[in-house]
Amino acid sequence: MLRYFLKRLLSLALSLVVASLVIFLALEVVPGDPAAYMLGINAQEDTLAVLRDQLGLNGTVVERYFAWAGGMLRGDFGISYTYRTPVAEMIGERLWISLPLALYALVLSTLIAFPAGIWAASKRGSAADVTVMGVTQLGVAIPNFWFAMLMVLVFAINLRWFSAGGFVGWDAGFAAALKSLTLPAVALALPQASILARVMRSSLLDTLSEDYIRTARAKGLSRGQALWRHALRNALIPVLTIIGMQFSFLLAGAIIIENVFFLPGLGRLVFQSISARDLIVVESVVMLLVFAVIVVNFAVDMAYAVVDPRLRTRR
Amino acid sequence: KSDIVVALQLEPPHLDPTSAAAGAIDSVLYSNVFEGLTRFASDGSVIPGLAASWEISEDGKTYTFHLQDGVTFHDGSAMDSADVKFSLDRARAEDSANAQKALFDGIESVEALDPATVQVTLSEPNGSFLFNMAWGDAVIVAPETIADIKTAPVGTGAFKFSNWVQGDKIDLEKNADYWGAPAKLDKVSFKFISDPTAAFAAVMAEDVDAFVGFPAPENLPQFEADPRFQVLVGSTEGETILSTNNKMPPFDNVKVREALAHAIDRQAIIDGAMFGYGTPIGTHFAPHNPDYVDLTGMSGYDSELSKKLLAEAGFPDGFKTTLKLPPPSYARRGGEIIAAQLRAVGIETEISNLEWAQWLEQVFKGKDFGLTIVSHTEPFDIGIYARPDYYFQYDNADFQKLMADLAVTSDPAKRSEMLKQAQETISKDYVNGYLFELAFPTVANAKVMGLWKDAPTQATDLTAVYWED
Amino acid sequence: MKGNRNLWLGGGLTLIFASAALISFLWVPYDTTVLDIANKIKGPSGAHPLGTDHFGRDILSMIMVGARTSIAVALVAVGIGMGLGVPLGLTAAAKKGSLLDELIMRGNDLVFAFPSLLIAIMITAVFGASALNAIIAIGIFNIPVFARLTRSGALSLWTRDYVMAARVAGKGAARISAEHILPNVTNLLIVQGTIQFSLGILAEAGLSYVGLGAQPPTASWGRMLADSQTMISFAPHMALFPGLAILLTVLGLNLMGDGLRDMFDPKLRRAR
Amino acid sequence: MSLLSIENLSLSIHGAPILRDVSMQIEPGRILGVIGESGSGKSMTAFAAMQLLPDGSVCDGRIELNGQEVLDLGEQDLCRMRGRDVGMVFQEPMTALNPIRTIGDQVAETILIHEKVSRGAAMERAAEALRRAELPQDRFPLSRYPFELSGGQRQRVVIAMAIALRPKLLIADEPTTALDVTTQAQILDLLKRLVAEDGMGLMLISHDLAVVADLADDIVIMRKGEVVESGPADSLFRTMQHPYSKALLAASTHAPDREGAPQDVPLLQVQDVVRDYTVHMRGWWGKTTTFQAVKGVSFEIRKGESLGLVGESGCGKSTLTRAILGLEEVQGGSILLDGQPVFTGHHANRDIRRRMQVVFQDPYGSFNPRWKVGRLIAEPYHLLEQPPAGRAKARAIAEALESVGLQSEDQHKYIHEFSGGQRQRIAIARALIIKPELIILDEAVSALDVSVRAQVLDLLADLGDRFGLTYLFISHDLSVVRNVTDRVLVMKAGEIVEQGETKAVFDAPQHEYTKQLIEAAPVLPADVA
Ligand SMILES: Nc1ncnc2c1ncn2[C@@H]1O[C@H](COP(=O)(O)OP(=O)(O)OP(=O)(O)O)[C@@H](O)[C@H]1O
Ligand SMILES: Nc1ncnc2c1ncn2[C@@H]1O[C@H](COP(=O)(O)OP(=O)(O)OP(=O)(O)O)[C@@H](O)[C@H]1O
Ligand SMILES: [Mg+2]
Ligand SMILES: [Mg+2]
Repeated sequence: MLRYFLKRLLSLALSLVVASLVIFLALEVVPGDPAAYMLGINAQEDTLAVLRDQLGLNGTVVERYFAWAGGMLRGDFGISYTYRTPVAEMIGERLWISLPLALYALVLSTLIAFPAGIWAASKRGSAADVTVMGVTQLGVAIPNFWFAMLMVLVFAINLRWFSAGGFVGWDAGFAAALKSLTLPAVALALPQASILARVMRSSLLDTLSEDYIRTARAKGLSRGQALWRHALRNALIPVLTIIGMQFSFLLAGAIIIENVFFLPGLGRLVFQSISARDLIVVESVVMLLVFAVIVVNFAVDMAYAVVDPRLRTRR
Repeated sequence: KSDIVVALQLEPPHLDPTSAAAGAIDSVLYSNVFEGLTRFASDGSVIPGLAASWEISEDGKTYTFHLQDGVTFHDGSAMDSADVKFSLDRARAEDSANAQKALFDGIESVEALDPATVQVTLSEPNGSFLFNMAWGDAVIVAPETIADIKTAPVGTGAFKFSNWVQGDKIDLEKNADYWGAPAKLDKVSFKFISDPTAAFAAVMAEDVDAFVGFPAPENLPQFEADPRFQVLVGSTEGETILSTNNKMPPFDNVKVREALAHAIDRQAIIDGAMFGYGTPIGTHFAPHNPDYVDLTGMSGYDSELSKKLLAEAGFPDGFKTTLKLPPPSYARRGGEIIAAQLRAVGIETEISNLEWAQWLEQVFKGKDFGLTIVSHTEPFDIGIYARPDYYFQYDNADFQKLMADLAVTSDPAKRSEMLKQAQETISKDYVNGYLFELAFPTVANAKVMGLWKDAPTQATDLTAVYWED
Repeated sequence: MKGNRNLWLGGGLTLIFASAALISFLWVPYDTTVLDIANKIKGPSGAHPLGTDHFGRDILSMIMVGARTSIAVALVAVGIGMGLGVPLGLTAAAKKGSLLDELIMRGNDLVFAFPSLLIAIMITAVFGASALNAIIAIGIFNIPVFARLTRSGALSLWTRDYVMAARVAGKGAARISAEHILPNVTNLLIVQGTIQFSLGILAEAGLSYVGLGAQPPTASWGRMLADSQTMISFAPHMALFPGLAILLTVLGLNLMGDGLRDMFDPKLRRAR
Repeated sequence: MSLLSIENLSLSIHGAPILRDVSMQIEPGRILGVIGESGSGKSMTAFAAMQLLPDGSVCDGRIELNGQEVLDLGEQDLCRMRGRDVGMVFQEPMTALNPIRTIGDQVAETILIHEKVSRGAAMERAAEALRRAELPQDRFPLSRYPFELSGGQRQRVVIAMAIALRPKLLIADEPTTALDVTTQAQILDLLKRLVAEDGMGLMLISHDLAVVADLADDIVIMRKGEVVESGPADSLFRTMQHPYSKALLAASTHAPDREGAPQDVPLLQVQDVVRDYTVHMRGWWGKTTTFQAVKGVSFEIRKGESLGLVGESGCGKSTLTRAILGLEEVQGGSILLDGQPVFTGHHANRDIRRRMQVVFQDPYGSFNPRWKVGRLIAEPYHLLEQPPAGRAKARAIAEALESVGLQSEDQHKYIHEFSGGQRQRIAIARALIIKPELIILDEAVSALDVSVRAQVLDLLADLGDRFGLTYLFISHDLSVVRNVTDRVLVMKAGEIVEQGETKAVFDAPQHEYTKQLIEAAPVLPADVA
């Protein structure tokens, strides 16, 4: 177990180093001068030069990489070119929206997908199964921004149950904050829930056809008992993988949704920063997202070991 | 009700109006938080600001400003001539990051004669000096608070800055010690909603009380039909033009440019891209300006004429060029329409949609474009045609001389005459395709009073706004 | 039975849109490059069965031409993913446990770790928005999908006796991969291909929606949706029809994928 | 009164008839053996008794268990019956247990499902059941996971599970097929003992006549969903009537005739061969350990000889095959074919390699399902510098097919269009096509039904005579090896522990392990065979 853990940890660290290199180099080639963007149409050359110096845009690539990567290790993500505030602070603030949103969507999709998937699998071939499968097919096929648009039209403009967007802030109370995240979370959760329900179902069906289910039935367990006691935990492994992968989609895939609902989250920050050539923010956010994905997948791997004892000693 | 939520499309990158081009900074802070010696009134005229009055010397080179009494910054310190000198000197300094440094070009010296009097000496007379001083880039700041201006701006306005949730909103609150007529609202929130759909939804769901510079003209009729809302469609200083690279063949041929002008159906563009909002223009001048000449007749829509001109210029089968479009919808939609119209006379355009950063890089700095569409929102900016290195690269010695003369002319009648001549010159040279003057739509709750209708500068002056019962 | 139903339904839907795309090369009801501002935003009528858009173009014609873009982008992106991913997966499987295998698989993980939409936005920001760049961006993220799938499929095949028989016949790893492994993972690849194809269509729509996909005057479903979104409250047909086109095509492809999976092998493990 | 009485049972699945008029009885304390070829309906009969049939099954007839009519019971009553009155043991010990729950847990579950007892008490009894299944607590605590046990041990857990509540009837469906002979013998002994101790009825399903003959009191022979013959074991073999039963018996004991005698010239010489596997135990940056699969093996095969190689699963037989074929380099020793090394300078020696071919166990898995038979059997041509092409190739393919008793037209078919026996013929045709001298048969008949196996063995003997072939015959099935080989090697854990004339080794084994092996191998009663 410890060896397995250490091995995974090392490959995690290596991945992060490679990722940081890739991100930094990729953004080095982005054309566009943040200083020019900030000063606009009538700026003069010398003004630009002054600003570029202030921003630390002069210096070799290697120097700048180590300055950036080294800073990040110390938790110092640098200063935003446009906002002129520490990037770490900005990200920290945005995370208070993006992270709860992603978690909210994840919880929603899990709450929908698990029962739906289990129900469909246990009633394989029935009308219930066909319905769940049909709905999830639609859920996967609907572009989520389109769905979000429709939801705003119905729930915010016509029914006025929710506000059309924006975030009231955590100061407004937990319930109010959650309410203002509900429509975006549903928009994010729908396709994820559909995928998850489908994976849950097919994984359960796979495990239900395993020999040990027959063994369990021969012991006198009913179909339902066999499903809950024996199939479910075994079926969880592919489901966990998907949940791990979804987390990254939820963090980053929120870009469009955050735009539709004008939420000041990470997605919108990075989208704006790309157009403003605020590369240091882009680099840091991408790095953070990659870090999050890698760590989440690491956690998922570790979760496998909890679910599946074989992984604790093998490898 | 004494608070208001005002939505804007763009969020300021920071809060120092004197060191960035971003109009969004002025949209929030101009006149609300920061004031200059002079200021724009809602109709665009220049009126006294922190300078209660002034004298201009005979030769037009020396301006003596008498400052208002009892003006204090939001931190409690008094605003005096030293602050004015600091502000102007800072803006024109060698290492200044002021985006409109040209405004201060003619200043030779700034002298604080006494705490309430400032004397500015110009190297040569400048008819637009008072106008220049009204810009957001020329507001008066205090040396004590300059270090934190980008995040915690301290000005003299009727509102003071209270809070900024980046990416979301900026809050202002009433300045109880304001020297002039106090603001009627206690609290103001600026919310930033860039997506047009989100903007529509936010107004419809009454999440915001007003949207200044509403980005989707197609939605305005709906708001107009809804008694909950009022729609103010004002004028702007934004001449929306089909900028043409005058140095790039075949656009270096005036015949080609003329053909271009006749190929364009302005009304179709205004209808199609702006849903009818916008005033056709035939030259680079704001139609609401008293000196404006209607020259749209010179470039009337006539595709047959256009084809003929192309043939005469040696392009009977048309040619191919690029059309580079910045993000605003007037450019994106207008671009599609223009591309279709040009195709009808044989000109094929390859459209590329650019972000502002790319547009600045490729078009504005790199001059790597055939055509582009952009709205020039700076007030009174016909002077750009006198700059041969400006991105559309119009080089006409006569015009340059005209502008040089204009700068030193202060007789209003003469100035008016010269301005008309300037408008005609560029129109006759078909420098760019002149499309329309951008409309400035504001959608607000029907009970909100005192909002500016027009946008003589990028400002959301809320000092006079109040709620009707 | 059910597999066939999926296959027929999905195949039918896909066929409708594929043939719409093909027909559009020869004939469309109206030329989509000609604008008719006077006739803008008209609801469905005899002359325009699906109405007109904000430039007065015929929406039916736009959807037909847009199908071309969506299908082309998704198809090429899947092609890139397969073209690079399959050889990588075959190599990794052939050299299982070697450093090369490790490198390929870790590389895949790394690509997976990058938020795909974000990278697509960055690519288009760097090289400019265009259908081609959208293809590349979508294609890159297809590579690890196919590499992983191919590797796992190939690994189980490498333990088969017929691979051993080929080795007894003196064949090398490359030849075995090409002659024995590849043909036997094609089922897997086809099924995953249809799924990635549908994801590609969705991704293209998403990119076009934020203005980074195909550029005008090329018609694209995503851009039609983006154009229509502010008008949805008074011209719902402008958003409805392209939205349905995306939905039905993606649905069709997914159903077809399911159907093919059932047809090839009911016990085939879902690969992701 | 019988414990289980099945009368005129018919079964169809989705309309397809599976069983027809099946009848059988089991008395308490007696063992009923059910034999028959693969697909004859043995398992379905068992499942019907438990009512664990696949979806879409329709039963007709009577199944009376312990006085209750099973077909009339509701699902709840069935659940109460399963596990308490009837226990069941399945064929595949590797997959019959839930991999992520401890064995104690899984055994105790049987008890918890049926009786209101505390978890602790159930665990106590689970330990007891495991002990009866010869898994003592000191070596196999309840907290073990299935993956920590060997196949035989897992099968014991399944048995413990089935007997935890001392059911009146135990159904064992091919309980030993996946196990090697020694383990098989232990499991069968265990079952026998449990029947004797508890007076339980046992239904033992197998396709192996010898296994059943060894154990059963009564025997039922099935074929294509029907019972063709039944009766008490001791008399059935002598009195059986049905031609199928007779054929089955004949095939089980079939010994093909070989005429040609081996020449006294060595063809293959294997000397002190060592094969190490590098095992990546500690990740790719850490240390690796080596595992010696073959530990200094030496032997010879003479021209025209048929040499057997027997030993338990995992003892290194296949590894040795790969080394001989030059597919893998060995770490020590030498392998010479006709005096020339099969491996020279890190590369297989093509000249040598084309003189050997191999036939594998799995008649389906050894063919690429997407190739036509013609292309499949021509694959070894890759070894030749100038393989025949065009007409010559077509003729060679036709010849190869005909020599194994197939038609030349068959080359245009796909492999799935053939039966198991035909597929194995095609595998042999593929091995023959380049006219090798040595053919290695790695478990080549293990997957075949007895009757098909007999045909293939005859074919091999015939071809051996016609083409003067030399065979290395690898199997864990001692009875086959005994019938077809001249000499035999016994391998254990990578070493050859005994070798000699087949008859001598089998009649008078010297090594302890050989003795065990022969002891364990089930054989038909001498008077029958
Ligand atoms: N789930 C199923 N659906 C339809 N037919 C089935 C199903 N399972 C088995 N059969 C068929 O039922 C018949 C009897 O199968 P059964 O498993 O009882 O054979 P068996 O005698 O146990 O063979 P083996 O020795 O291979 O285990 C076979 O023809 C098989 O194809
Ligand atoms: N590639 C490998 N890496 C590590 N160990 C291996 C490898 N291949 C085989 N082994 C090990 O070598 C030993 C011998 O394996 P081999 O396949 O030769 O056994 P076998 O006698 O043919 O068994 P069976 O009867 O099951 O086919 C086994 O313990 C096996 O686990
Ligand atoms: Mg069976
Ligand atoms: Mg083997």
